[in-house]
Amino acid sequence: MNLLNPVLTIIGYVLVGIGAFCQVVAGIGMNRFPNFFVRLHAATICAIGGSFVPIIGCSLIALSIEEFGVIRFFLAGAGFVTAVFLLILAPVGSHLLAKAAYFSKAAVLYPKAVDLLEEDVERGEIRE
Amino acid sequence: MTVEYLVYFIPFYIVGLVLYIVRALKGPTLPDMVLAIDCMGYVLAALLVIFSLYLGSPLIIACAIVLTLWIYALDVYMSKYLEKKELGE
Amino acid sequence: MSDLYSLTPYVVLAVSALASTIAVYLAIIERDLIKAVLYSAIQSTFYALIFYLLMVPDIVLVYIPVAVGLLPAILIIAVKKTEKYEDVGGVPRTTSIIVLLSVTVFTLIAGYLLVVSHAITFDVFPSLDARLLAKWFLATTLWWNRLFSSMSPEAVTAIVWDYRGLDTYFETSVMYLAIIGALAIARYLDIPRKEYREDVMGMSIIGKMSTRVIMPMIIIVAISIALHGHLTPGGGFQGGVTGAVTVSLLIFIFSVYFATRFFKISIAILLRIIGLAGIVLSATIVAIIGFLIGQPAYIFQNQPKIIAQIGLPYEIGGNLISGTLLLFNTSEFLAVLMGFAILFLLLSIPEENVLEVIKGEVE
Amino acid sequence: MSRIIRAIPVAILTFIVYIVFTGSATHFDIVTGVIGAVIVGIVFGSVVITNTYKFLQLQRYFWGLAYALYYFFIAEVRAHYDVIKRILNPKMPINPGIVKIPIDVASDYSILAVANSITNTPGTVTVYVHPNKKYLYINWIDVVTREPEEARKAISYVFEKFAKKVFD
Repeated sequence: MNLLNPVLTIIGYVLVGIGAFCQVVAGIGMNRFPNFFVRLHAATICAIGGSFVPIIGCSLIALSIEEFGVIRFFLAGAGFVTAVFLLILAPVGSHLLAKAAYFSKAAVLYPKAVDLLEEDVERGEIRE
Repeated sequence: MTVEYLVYFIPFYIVGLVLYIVRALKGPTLPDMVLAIDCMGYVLAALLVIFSLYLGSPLIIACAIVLTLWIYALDVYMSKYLEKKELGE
Repeated sequence: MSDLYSLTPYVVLAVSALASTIAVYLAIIERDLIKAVLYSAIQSTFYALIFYLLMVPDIVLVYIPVAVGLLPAILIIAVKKTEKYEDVGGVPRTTSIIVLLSVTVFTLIAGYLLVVSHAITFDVFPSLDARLLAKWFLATTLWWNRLFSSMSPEAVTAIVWDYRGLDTYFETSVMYLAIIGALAIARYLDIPRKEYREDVMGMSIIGKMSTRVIMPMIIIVAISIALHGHLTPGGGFQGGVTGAVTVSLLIFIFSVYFATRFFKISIAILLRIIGLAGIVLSATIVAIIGFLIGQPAYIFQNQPKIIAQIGLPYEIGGNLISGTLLLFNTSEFLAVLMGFAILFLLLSIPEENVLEVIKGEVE
Repeated sequence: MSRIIRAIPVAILTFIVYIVFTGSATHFDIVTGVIGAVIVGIVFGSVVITNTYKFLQLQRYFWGLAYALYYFFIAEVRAHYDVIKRILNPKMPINPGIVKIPIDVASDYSILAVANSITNTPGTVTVYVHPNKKYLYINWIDVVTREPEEARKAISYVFEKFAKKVFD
């Protein structure tokens, strides 16, 4: 176990570093991108690269700290469960929001190359 | 085996947080604001975990999971509102 | 350089205080009510971060669900059922700027005074320089002597039961009174009987399937938070509000007709009554035992005291259960979860039915 | 009877989550965990599970592991690199649009897995699932092609292959 601890720590720090980088980039993207449907991609970077990855990293670091005693398993376990919830729920949130925004016309997909969904709606194939 | 180097990473998360706040306060449309609040929630969840490690008190971590869940619930409410259907259905 | 970095938590505190002030200001002057709700959600998230950094996880666990989850939900439902825009002309610009400036100045001065007066110190985070009352409370509650402590390693829970039991009881009863009021207003209303149809009702299939996977996990995490209330931050109320996510997800993502497969309003009321009875029982069980065996005992008593020598066991087989606290947490979890279930079910009654009932009353 | 059989996998899953979240395995945790997991399993079993016997087929777990490894170490990394490059590029080369891709899986959980994988890789977001569950509508940051089959090859083909092995 003692041999494994430094490895876990280093991996954890690398993951936290990746998370920090992704957060900054996603923040810049959030402000640079022109409309809602493009910003969704920046939000994905925030959720996965920026939050899921560092939470896993923190769990690994916590596992390697023996001064915390038994409580470190609590931190690591809760961190893993949080990360799994994030992994399942974040995309669903984005999807629901995108769908509602698209069909309620609250946000418009303006600079667009192609919109096959709109064509199908106009053809009457989809009623929403 | 030490947690004190975590402090060098925290400022980057704060920069991200501030950028999301800017978008959330500016956001021209409703979905933009909700998306920015989402991102704020996610980066806060990561920050809570990092802080619980950095401040050396692992017991306070349960807040992160609750934050993640309720931010998702906020998404669901807003998309239900935007869909303009009856609430029960 | 590293001194500078050790100030990071304070920078975070400052950023969140500033952001929440701006959000409150925008929420006040905004005319679009939904945007105002979102601004208040921003403010709530930052307050949660502030509370978290000040090391009050129990309050964060209550604050996030209530202020980020339930309040926006109820406000959004209210806005959806009434009007989107505020009728009043709004606050004049100069007045609002003056208000914002004064609030900001007040925040800065108050923060400066707090730092100067060493209520918050820059030495250690949070201050090790605990004050006298706090020291006394911690010394009596966390001292492992059954005559003083309630035998729980979690400071907040330890204080709550033996020292603040009665006022916690009245605080919770406020929420129960609110739910009783809602039930009394809605006494003629019920959810109409309709068949749930997968293809027409509810939101998209991805939302439905993911909710199916995640619901049991949310409930089990809530149960864990509730049942470990005497060991880690959390407790009955915190677990209950976490579990209430599932109810709102069931109603909003599937439909209310799907939710009534699990519990109807009457069953929710019944379970809530069981939870309330459990709370009352946990408050009086020691007194009842004392009455039966003819020894003096108090209500809200957990461990033996000097003049009342009976109490519940604090451990079973080496596992700490802290006397009545486990019973209290379990019943509070049930009562709070079912209380929120009742509220959400009542809020999602279709408007036509409500109008019909109101018409009948008028005639 | 089928209700009880369906409850078992849910109860086991929730018990694992309980123990992981609690982070300790004393007698108290195990007893309360078993009680809570059984209650949750009985309440939610019929909603969550459609076919219990899929849980007994071990090869599904190996395919799930392979899916996770491919997903986290190849698909995610590639997509993150691509979108980060677009954000940091001063000219910001984006060409967004909504494309339609066919999907050929049987169970609803496969649709969830494919759609979530698509949404979780930056650059693609699932906007809509066709009511007959045969097409997904994807918001793509850089539309290369509008032909459904080619778009499928670029976006979802591998996910679909893995999801079929795991969930169908």
